[in-house]
Amino acid sequence: MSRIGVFVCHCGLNIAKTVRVSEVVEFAANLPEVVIAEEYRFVCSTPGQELIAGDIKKYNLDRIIVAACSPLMHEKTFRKVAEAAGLNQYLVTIVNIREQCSWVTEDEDVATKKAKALINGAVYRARLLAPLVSRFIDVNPEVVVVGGGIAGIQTALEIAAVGRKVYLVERTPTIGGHMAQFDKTFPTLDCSACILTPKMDAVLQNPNIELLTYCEVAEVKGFVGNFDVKIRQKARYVDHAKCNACLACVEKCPGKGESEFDEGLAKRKAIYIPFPQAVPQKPVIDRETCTYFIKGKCRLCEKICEQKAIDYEQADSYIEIKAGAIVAATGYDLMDVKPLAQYGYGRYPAVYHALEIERLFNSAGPTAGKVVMRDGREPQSIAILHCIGSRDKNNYEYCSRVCCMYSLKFAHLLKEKTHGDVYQLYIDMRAGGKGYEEFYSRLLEEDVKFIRGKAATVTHRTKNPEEEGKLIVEVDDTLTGKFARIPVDMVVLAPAMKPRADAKDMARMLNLSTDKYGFFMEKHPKLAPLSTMTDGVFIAGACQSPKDIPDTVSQATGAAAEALTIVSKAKMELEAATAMVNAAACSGCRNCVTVCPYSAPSMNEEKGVSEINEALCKGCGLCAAACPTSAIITRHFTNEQVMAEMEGLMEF
Amino acid sequence: MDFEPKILGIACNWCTYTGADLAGTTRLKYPQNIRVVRVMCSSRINPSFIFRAFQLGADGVLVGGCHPGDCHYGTGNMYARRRLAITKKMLEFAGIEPGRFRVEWISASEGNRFAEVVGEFTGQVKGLGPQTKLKIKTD
Amino acid sequence: MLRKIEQGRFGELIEALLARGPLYAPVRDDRGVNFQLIRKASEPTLDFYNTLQSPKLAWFPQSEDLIRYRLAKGETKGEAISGPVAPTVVLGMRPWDVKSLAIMDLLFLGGGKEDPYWLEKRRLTTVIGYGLASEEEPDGADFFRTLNIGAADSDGSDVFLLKKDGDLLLEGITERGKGLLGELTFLKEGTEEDERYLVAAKAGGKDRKTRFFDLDANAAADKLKAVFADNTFWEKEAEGCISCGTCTFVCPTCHCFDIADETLFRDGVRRRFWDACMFTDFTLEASGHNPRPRTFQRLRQKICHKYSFYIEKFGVVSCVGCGRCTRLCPVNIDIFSLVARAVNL
Amino acid sequence: MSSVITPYLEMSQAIAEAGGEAFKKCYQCGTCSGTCPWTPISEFSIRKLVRLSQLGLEGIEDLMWSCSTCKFCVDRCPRGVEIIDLVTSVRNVYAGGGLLPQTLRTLVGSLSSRGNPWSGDQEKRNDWAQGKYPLYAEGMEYLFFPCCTGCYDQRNVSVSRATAELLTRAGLSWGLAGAEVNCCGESVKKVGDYELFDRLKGNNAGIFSGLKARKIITASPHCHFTFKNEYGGAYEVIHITELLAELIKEGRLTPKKDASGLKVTYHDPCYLGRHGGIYAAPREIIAALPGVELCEMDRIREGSICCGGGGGGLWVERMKGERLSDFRIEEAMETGASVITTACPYCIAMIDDSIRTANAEDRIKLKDVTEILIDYLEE
Amino acid sequence: MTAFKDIEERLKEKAKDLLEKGEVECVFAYGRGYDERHPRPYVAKTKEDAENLVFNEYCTFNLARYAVKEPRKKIAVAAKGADSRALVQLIQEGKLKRENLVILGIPAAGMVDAKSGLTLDEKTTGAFANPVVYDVLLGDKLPEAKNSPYEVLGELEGLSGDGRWEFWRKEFARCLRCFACRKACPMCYCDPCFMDQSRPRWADKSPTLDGNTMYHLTRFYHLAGRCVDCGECTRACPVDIPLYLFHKRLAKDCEEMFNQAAGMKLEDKPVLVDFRVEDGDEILL
Repeated sequence: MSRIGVFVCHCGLNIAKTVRVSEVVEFAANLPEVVIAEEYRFVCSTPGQELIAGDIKKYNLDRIIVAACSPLMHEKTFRKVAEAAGLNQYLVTIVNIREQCSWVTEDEDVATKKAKALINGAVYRARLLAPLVSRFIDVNPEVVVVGGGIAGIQTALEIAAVGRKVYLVERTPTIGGHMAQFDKTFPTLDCSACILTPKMDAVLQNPNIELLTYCEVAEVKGFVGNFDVKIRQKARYVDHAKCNACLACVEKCPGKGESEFDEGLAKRKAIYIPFPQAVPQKPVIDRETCTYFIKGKCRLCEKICEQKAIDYEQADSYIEIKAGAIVAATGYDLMDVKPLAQYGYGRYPAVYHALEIERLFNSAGPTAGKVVMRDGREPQSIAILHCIGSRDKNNYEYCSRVCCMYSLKFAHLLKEKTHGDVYQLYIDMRAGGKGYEEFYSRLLEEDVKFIRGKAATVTHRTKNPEEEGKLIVEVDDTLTGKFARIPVDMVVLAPAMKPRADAKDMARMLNLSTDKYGFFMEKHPKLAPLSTMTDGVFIAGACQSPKDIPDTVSQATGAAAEALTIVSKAKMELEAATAMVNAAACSGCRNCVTVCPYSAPSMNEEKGVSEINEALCKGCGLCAAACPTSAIITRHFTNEQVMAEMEGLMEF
Repeated sequence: MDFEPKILGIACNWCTYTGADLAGTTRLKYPQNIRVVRVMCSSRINPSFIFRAFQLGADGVLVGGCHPGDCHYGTGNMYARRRLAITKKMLEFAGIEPGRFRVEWISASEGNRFAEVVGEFTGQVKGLGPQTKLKIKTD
Repeated sequence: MLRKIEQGRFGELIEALLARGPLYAPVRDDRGVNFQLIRKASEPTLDFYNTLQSPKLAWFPQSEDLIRYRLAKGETKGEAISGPVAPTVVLGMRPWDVKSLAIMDLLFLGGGKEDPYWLEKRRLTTVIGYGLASEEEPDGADFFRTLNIGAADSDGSDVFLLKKDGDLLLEGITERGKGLLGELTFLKEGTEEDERYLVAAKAGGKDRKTRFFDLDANAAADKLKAVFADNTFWEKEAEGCISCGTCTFVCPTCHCFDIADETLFRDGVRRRFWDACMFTDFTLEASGHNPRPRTFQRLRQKICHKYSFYIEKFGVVSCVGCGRCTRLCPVNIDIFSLVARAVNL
Repeated sequence: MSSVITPYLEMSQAIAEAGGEAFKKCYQCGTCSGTCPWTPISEFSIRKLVRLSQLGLEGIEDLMWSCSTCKFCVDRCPRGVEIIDLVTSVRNVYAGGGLLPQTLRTLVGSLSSRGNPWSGDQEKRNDWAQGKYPLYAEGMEYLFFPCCTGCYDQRNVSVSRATAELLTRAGLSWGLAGAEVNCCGESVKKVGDYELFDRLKGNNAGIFSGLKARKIITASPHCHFTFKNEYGGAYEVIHITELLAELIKEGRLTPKKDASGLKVTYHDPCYLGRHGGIYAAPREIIAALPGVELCEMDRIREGSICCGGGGGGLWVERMKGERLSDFRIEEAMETGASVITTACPYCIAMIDDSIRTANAEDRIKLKDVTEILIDYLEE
Repeated sequence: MTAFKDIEERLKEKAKDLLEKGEVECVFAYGRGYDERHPRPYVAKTKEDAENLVFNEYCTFNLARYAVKEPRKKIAVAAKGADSRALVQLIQEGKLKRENLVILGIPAAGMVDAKSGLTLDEKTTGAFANPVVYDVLLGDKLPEAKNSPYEVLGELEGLSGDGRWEFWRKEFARCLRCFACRKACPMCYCDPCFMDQSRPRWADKSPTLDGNTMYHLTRFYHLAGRCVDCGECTRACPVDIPLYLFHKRLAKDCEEMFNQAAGMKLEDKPVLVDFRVEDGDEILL
């Protein structure tokens, strides 16, 4: 037999106007196990709270029921009152007789009847409530940032700035990401390298940042505050501890490979750093193109290296890191445009994609900044084709957001470097962003030809002498409604930005959900754009959706703040109303393990029963309803509690 | 006097229960036959709760959750949707008027929708008369 | 005292019995024949071999209310339910089923404690036994002869019923039975010839063929005790047993029950209802410990209870060879051959 | 069209209801018109048609009959607009309004009165067979359905004969559809006369189920498309090229005669390729011909250019230089091939016409795949 | 169709072989009962035991029900069509490991329920002729039943709601609570079953009609998307409640709503612990 106290609030007239409070109190007083029922004008007021606290002691109550406003308003208030009076806060039940009773009807009888029923339900349920204590866990103060592009760099620097340790994990030999490949950045046209490389160095110099290049996340275990991240350090065959970055090896190396950084437009050595300003400045050996690894002899680099840093025997190794939070900034891939035969990429050498052209512009690029084509000619006419694969049901339905602007940038640079004619073939010009529209009008004045229509075909089939030796872009100029054939020397495609090819694997490791394309899902599109369904894991940059540098950087900064809100606390409180398994009743059907979005339940194979990691549990109850034997007990919402409340609600 | 049905509501904490509160704060009026049980997520609802509610004499049961995709727990309501769909089919095949059971996705901002649905559903259940089939016979 | 009536006028007999009070008799529905409380004279039938379920439900219903209570403020008030039992007639019980009543009496009345619910019904109920006519063949699953029960034994009945050509013979066995027949004035006197026929039929009943082995109760009791610990034997025998309650629920001599309170809102009843030693939770203790966790242990318990422990306690086998458990076992476990194997091990 | 426009939404509603509602998705990027083979050579703009339908405006009714429903634009459309549905529904609306062009009236007239588009007598339908081949009877494996064009159009009759011959030589159990069948109705549906289509379909479908047909061989990709996608009967629909390729694989037909380096090109019929997804089978057949070299044109397979015969185009009179087939034979001759093959009666009719009007008979020959196969079947 | 006698021979052979080679600890199959018409589930542990195996049209038992009790042992199981689906479903649910199972597939048609004399087919249950997964096939594959197993529902579905309620109320009223249905069911492996629990008490402990109704409805739900239509529950029922009708209906609903049938593919997930965003809200109407 429990000892229940019921407190009914008038809330001034908000409740009392339609609910006959005294009648309700009398009703409550006559219910079994109710020791005392009281009413008060404002139970949430200080005297109201004192009334409750007093009664708890006076009548030595072990349950209290407050019939007032919605629990979403004052549940916390009354829980504090109970705790203060020595009663566990989970033994408080709030009955919502305002929002869902007195405010939604004018009929006194109806309101009073409903108030009684609701209180009766609460009494049924209160009997079965159990005290709960919330537990605290230690939080690991360090953060792992995955991806060394501008997003990852920014996040790492921000976190390091407040003195927290950051691990920056990058899978290529250098940080910098796509931004390092760009020549200029729109709309300001300042040099990408000039603004990026200082940040890259800052990363290198910062004692709080441990830079892990040529590394991949291999496994993530644990939960918010306590992640165990396993990192695979790919074999570099160069001992970076010894290497002094003289790069003599690179000079001597006979091996030749295609430069990933230059999008295959230039060669690189087998032992290489991706580009001059790479961070770190220390080289790696690419097995595929290394003469020694292919033929079994050479070892020139080894001979040349005074530091004896070359180590052909090196193998992949693993690093175990503990962290309180993780930020995923894994970026994007450019869509492969070969399959879109109508644009002739791969078939016609004069067709380029966006990243290739970026490299052509770059003074450190394969052509030392001159815009010359694969055949060595300088193009006198160039067509830039928008929306290649973007806004396209057959490929990617979304708009890649940056293409319009970088196409304008290309147009400007091409004008500057070639004085040729430049055509923009677009569907809609999207220039939303600070200074973007201005940039657009500037380009209009630069005499770029804008053709509103999506290029249909790029062909070599000429119709007349003028077209000889050119590529013909066929398009419906939708503004004149005329079919246009545009003879050009060079075609530049603006392909869709798509999720990383292995985004799904990363998502699986971090227990993130992805949208239908493979971009990481944010917890809420508006109110929690950087958080994810997994507490302690945040996302920034193009891994969430296509975005430009300004948006990426601001997201990165935000993600840093999000991560800090977690690791800046020494301990964190865990949800108390979590689920637990009554092993005696578990039949080992695995339903809970299968359905839980937080992987809180797991199977204890040798006992044949499931177990719940309460640190991961959010208390939603999904598993409890999936459990055929009610072995799972969702604290504070147990089957008995819910059904008892139902019984009380249905009695009168 | 004419028949006043007992309706049990089961609402998820994050969307529908909050939506119901909003209906109150905006002082919308709707029939008071409904009595709402608050659970954290529509996925907490075990179909046996629904059967039980009818055994306890509910004339109608209304379940409310977040719109698919907006679940506070990500995918809870996706599972709930399947479970409750089956529940509906079961009631229908057992011969209990399917009109007595309804699932609605009502967000925290849809106070008016809540009032609307409850009004509509209450009317519908009234039309069906007292639920005697599953109700436990006491005597 | 012997009376008779044309089979064609069976309805009149039922009318008359109905007029005197509650009547249980075999009724055929789409799934077979079972004892039911009769509402219309047209319902009962005598054209059946045996009922699917045993008639024990007339004395020991599957569910019986004991106490009604209300959880009120303060203490809980309850009142015992002892509904008055009207004088009742059960018509059409086969001899082996009639025998089961005596076996059950030993437990409910003879165990030193009397069960008021059983006692009351036994006191007020008239049993009309129904012999197996010579032209009717026993079912292949039956083995009542092994338990030395005749197909036309009348002992245990108050009135004994037997088909003869177009007639039904009714013999008054007990005083109560004779009294009843006396009041049924529309019955005709039985003739000498009927008399002789009846005697012959009873004697013939002893020679009817069912599955048989020579069963010495006490020897069997000891033998089973000896075999008790032979797990391999019992495991093999229990192979396929799904430990459902079918065999016990259809058995005329199984008598285990459970008691539970059923509360709705704040009103409740305390009931007793059939339980089965084959259920996994039959011996489950509050601590969570279960002394009979394995299927074979439960099957062993059932067999030994009937063919060993009961004999020890009351001197008789707690089985009448009606074959119901064998006929209805979902996995065709057969108590007869099981016991035979055990005894001849 | 006056220079001031007011959207006429009832009209766009009507088009939507006729099945063209897909136009709502269009964002006017011009991919369709940029892809459409008609755009470079005529005033017709499929994009404009979509635009006008969106606003329910007139101004293109005379041009829209150009569309030969070749599906090129549909495959490329980034919005997944079912442009062909739109075209047919617009036509349906206009045809309903009695705006059917004269040439197409004869087509529709002949179809409704004689059940075929060539004004041929119903009972003469199977005359081409000269009584050599059995009629289909229950129990036979294949029912052969030669397109009306294959029955009445002189050039195509020889194709039908070649086909029938091949089926016989392969020793298949097959029979002809009786003379009571009629046109599959594909063209008339695309012309917008749904009612007449349903009539034709009803008659054929009735006959097929009456015959308990299990496998239907079609000579025309248009019949193939229609039986497969519009009839939905309980029978398998096979295009002749699929069957022949299979027979060659199984060795039931083996081309032996050496073509000694004959250069052949192949034109993908839109309804066999883009509509039917069949690109490999005809090429496999050609590849099986000893000494034949397949010289592909520039625009093939998914990117093939239409002959102009689809969507009623076969019955529309066009000036020289406005016939797609004219361009197609030029492209064919550029490959250096001396024979252009294809596998569709409409393409045959169109290309044959172009070759003759261009007096190119001596430079390039036209053969149906069945014809060339039979040519080199035996020594 | 391979004669039952031949299947019996091959069954013995294979069982002997497996036990001899020690590839399995035991073989779950059928043995002789108290007469021809009443075979029994039988576990052969030695090659001598294998001699006692039988197979005839009365061997209806779904042995998956026993296999699931031996999750760790390496065992062989004789499985007809529906039985194999049960095994697949149990593997999906992680109760059995494929690698621990040697499935002796038995294509069988014309099996007979000795009690009712009814043949197992589309009109009753276990119409599924061929095992979906097996290691050896003990007979030639058979043509699958051509009629939908759901046609039998027509009559009941034709009734009004009240009619159906009357029907089920009558049936549930017969229920003895012997629990043979759940005990015979290969999918009812829960121990304890929700019915054996007192906290919460999902249904009256005593055999009331309301309690029976709650028991059966809840059990039907627990089997939704999992029932393989083997019919054991219905055959086991001593009072012949046609439980299979409700199970079939839910199977049909699952196929229509989630287009997945129970126990057909090893890689499937049980439909009620799975979802698709595209499920759509129509299914709730």
